[in-house]
Amino acid sequence: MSNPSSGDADSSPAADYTVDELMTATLARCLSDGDQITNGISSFMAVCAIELARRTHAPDLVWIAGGSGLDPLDPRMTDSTFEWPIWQHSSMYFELSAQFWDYVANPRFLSTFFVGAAQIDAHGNTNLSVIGDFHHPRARLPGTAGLADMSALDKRLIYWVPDHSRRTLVERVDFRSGAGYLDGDGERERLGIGGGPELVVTNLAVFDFTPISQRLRLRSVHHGIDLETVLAATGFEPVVDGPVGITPPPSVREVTLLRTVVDPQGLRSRGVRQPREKA
Amino acid sequence: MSNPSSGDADSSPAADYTVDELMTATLARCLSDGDQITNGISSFMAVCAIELARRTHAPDLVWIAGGSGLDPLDPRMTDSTFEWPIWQHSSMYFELSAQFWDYVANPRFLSTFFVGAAQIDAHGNTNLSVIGDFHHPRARLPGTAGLADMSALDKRLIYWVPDHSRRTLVERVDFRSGAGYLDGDGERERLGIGGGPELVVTNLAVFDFTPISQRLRLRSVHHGIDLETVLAATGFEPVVDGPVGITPPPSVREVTLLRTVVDPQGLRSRGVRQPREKA
Amino acid sequence: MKEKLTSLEDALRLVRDDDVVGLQAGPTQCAPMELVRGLIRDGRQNLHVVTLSGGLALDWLAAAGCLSRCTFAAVTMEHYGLAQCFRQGVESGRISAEELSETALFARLGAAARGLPFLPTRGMIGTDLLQVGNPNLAVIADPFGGMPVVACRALPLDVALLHAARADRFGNVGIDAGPRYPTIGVMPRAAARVIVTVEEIVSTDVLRENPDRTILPGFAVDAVVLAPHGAHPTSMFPAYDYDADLFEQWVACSSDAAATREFLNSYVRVDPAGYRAAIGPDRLARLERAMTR
Amino acid sequence: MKEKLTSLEDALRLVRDDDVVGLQAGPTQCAPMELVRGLIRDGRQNLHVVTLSGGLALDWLAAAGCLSRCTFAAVTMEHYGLAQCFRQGVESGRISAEELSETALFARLGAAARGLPFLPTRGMIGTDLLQVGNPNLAVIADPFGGMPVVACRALPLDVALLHAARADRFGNVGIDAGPRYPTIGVMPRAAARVIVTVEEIVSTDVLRENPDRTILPGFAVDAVVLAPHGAHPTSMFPAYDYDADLFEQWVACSSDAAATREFLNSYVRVDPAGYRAAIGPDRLARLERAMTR
Repeated sequence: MSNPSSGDADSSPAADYTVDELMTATLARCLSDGDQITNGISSFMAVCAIELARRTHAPDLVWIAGGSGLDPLDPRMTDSTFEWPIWQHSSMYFELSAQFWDYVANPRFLSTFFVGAAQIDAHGNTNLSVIGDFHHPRARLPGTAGLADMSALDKRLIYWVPDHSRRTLVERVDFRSGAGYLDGDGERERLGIGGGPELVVTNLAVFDFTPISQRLRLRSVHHGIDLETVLAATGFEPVVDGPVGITPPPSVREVTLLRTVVDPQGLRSRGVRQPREKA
Repeated sequence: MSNPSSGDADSSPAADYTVDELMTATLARCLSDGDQITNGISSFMAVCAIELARRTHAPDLVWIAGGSGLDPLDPRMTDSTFEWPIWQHSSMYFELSAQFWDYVANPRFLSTFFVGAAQIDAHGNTNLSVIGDFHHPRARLPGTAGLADMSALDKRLIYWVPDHSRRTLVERVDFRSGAGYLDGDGERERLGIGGGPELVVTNLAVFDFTPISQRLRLRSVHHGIDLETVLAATGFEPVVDGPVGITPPPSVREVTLLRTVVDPQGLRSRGVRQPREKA
Repeated sequence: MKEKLTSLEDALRLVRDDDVVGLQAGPTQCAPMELVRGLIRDGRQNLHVVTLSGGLALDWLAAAGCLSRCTFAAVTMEHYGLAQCFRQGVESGRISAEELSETALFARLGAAARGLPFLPTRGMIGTDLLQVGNPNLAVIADPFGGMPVVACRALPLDVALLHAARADRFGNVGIDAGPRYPTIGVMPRAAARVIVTVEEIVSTDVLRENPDRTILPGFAVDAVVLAPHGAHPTSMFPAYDYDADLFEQWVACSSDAAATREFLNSYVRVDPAGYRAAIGPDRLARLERAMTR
Repeated sequence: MKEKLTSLEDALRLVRDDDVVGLQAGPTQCAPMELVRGLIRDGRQNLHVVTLSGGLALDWLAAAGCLSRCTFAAVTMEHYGLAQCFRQGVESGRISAEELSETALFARLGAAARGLPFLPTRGMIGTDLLQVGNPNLAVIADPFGGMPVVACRALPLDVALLHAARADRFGNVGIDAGPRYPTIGVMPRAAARVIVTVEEIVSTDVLRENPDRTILPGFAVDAVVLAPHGAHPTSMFPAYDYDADLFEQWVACSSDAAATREFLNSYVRVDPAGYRAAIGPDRLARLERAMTR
């Protein structure tokens, strides 16, 4: 399992790839051999990125599939990312959630999380709880699940946004289900929380965070997307403090692995809005 | 296992019995069908009492043998009361100590404990820690183990004392490893601790506790022991507030079960000082 | 050991109106659905349900009007989207919502289980979950001079509802090699009464073959009910998969009041025999076959 | 997955002078004795050992002068009486003793494991363990108005030493059906470094057959050492019994300085091959046979 599996070993950039493949490869590259990672519900892209990293540059990556199955053999993608097909051939079972948190809460383990959320704001705070007032919500969302914990526990957070829009990327979230950099300028650190959001990978662009103000900073736009499209689709003004590059494309090998081995059904593209090419 | 096993069903008082058999039967009678109980290390008499109760009046008694094996089949007495022969055929294994305490700390479960200690005092406090000063002890004893917990957790405590003497029954313990009634007069209740010591079964006599002052009160002396012997062997003045009876003897059936089924090796008598008969 | 095996009817009597009910459940995983249907059939009112991440069970209870309050880390149907009836209940104010992080929920249950007034977590710090006036959370100082923690007040349950693989008549509950389902460890210990439905009743000797797979001792269980496919339509690893068809059928109708009523009458307000007939043996067999090891 | 299998020598280098060392041990049960002998052979100094209820291992470490401090709920040889060398070390002031209740010890380790500054217990209230100036215990109020609790300060370990049935080369550690030994759950998570000796090295596929019996994930383990009979003379259920003869031999000499030195030289300050030769294969085989299932 820990050996890179078969597939085209061509590391040259792919000419033909979809935005979900680009996003997945970008996420995969955030993981290294020494990481331990897990995945929550509704996390196809994260699971594909983990499996892609295991099969390419990070064969020693540790994965607790669905919060319960350690290092599963040949996980099968199905409609759920929290069901038995992904963890049926594991080397250890954790008590779902309970024992799992015993490891997550430990600063030595599971330092990286992939996070999806209904809203992300300019300081990387996230909302999975409510739109409107908490006690009288216009929309009751699923709830924070593990996000309120992992975002407060010194972890490195990598966000994926399948639908980059003024609705999902907002100046301030309606409710902070997950702590990003709060109001920035070191507020997170002053509360004694280490780690924090590191990268935001959307279907249009990639952001990181400025060091002092701790706001989203545009790092690259995807091939075929122009800067104006990104800015128009963002509900706040992201920092643009230098030349904005093009997001490095996935390699031929990464695309081939995704299409033929990791996720032949294409579940990773669920919910991903395909951006229109510019004219 | 839950059926009373074979053995002489004669419930008439035994004419021929040893003091360890008397003590064991007295302890066994403290247990009822609804109890859940466990045993610690060096607890032959407690284990024999539990097994005797299971085989006589309390077939539904729950026993976590050695803090780890639930309801073992035909436990085998060996030199240790915390090793595999007593828990090898169990219906559930607890994580030794850790998970076990999850149940003990719950007020619904395991309400009764048998306790042995190096010293017991006039208010039922117990010492397993040091003789002399804690930081510069004359004698370093094994340590409190589970006693500091179970004595503070609303449990009913039943003490057994195999060697009733002015050394083991003292006015005030050198160190309170276990909470009895502290200084009495409701101090235990004021600290919010329920339960408490209920009975002290020694090789000479049986004590309970007075309701207000919460001091040891002589309830009965064993057959052949006179009151003066008990008082002379006790390092404080126990309350004697009425006629002192003779400890009810074990039944023929109890003695037979102990000798032939529960503990044919006689491990229950370890450390029990046989009292001298009076002339 | 005391007999704990009983009928579904008698077991359901252990759940009363206004109870705080712990419900083992994941979005699609192993909820005690036969008990949930029973509560709805019996018209239980005003329940406060505590769940880590329940989905369908919460939506059914909300749809049937049994639910007045919910303490949860998530209520979700995962890939089937929001639990619409639950969501509408909260948005309309009929259901009050106490949202907690997962460590906070475990801390509240763990404190109740261990007779402690609270347990601390470092989760939730920086989030708005600490800003909504939840009286069960309090940020307190570390007496040793370290960082403050969030004290999470003990949440005692009146009753816990679970589903598992097997039990003996005395309430000892066994599982197969697999993950232990969320909250199965702590919920029963936090509860005054515990009801477990199981796929099969076995002799204690069967449990003695793998005593480390006994996850609940009989003394902590009040009622055991035989309920084959008792988790359906949620999944029960490694016995059967969740029933995607029934999930889809529910999701398709759960935003419409009339369709919801009809679904509840056809699939929920029916007794176990009626339910199994409505689902059909072929479908149950297919869900068992789906889980090839 | 990363290779964790290493030699005893390399593993022992992960333990340094002055370390806080977590030691899995019961009075006669399953201590990592091959590691303990290695520490003594290597002359490790000034160790602060944390144990729930260790016996022989503590006595050997005390006898060899490796021990300067011990945090424990009990140090006992059960039916073999007191651990005489440990006891003398404490009475003479050479070893400082931090005595805790079992829930307090688990709370201190649990807090360290979960990155919390403390965990509370209701144990010890009313006892003198709260009256000896232990700076790691503090009675604090319940912010919700209930009874006060004893906050137990996190006790991070530099290194944890464990023995178990089997592991793969990647540090995934498996056990047999049986009780999990004291502190095997929490100690490794409370430690910065983890060393596990095992009876056998197996392929990961063997662990995959019973993944619920994997009790430690490889990512939490730093070194795995093959050490057949590595718990001897303590017991290893269901593989072998404790060695009553060696316990008795130690107890008979441990109150006499010269006899103690001689014992240490014969049985402790020897390498694994020398140790097995000193014990003899017949005796090891007899201890295996003793444990009939």
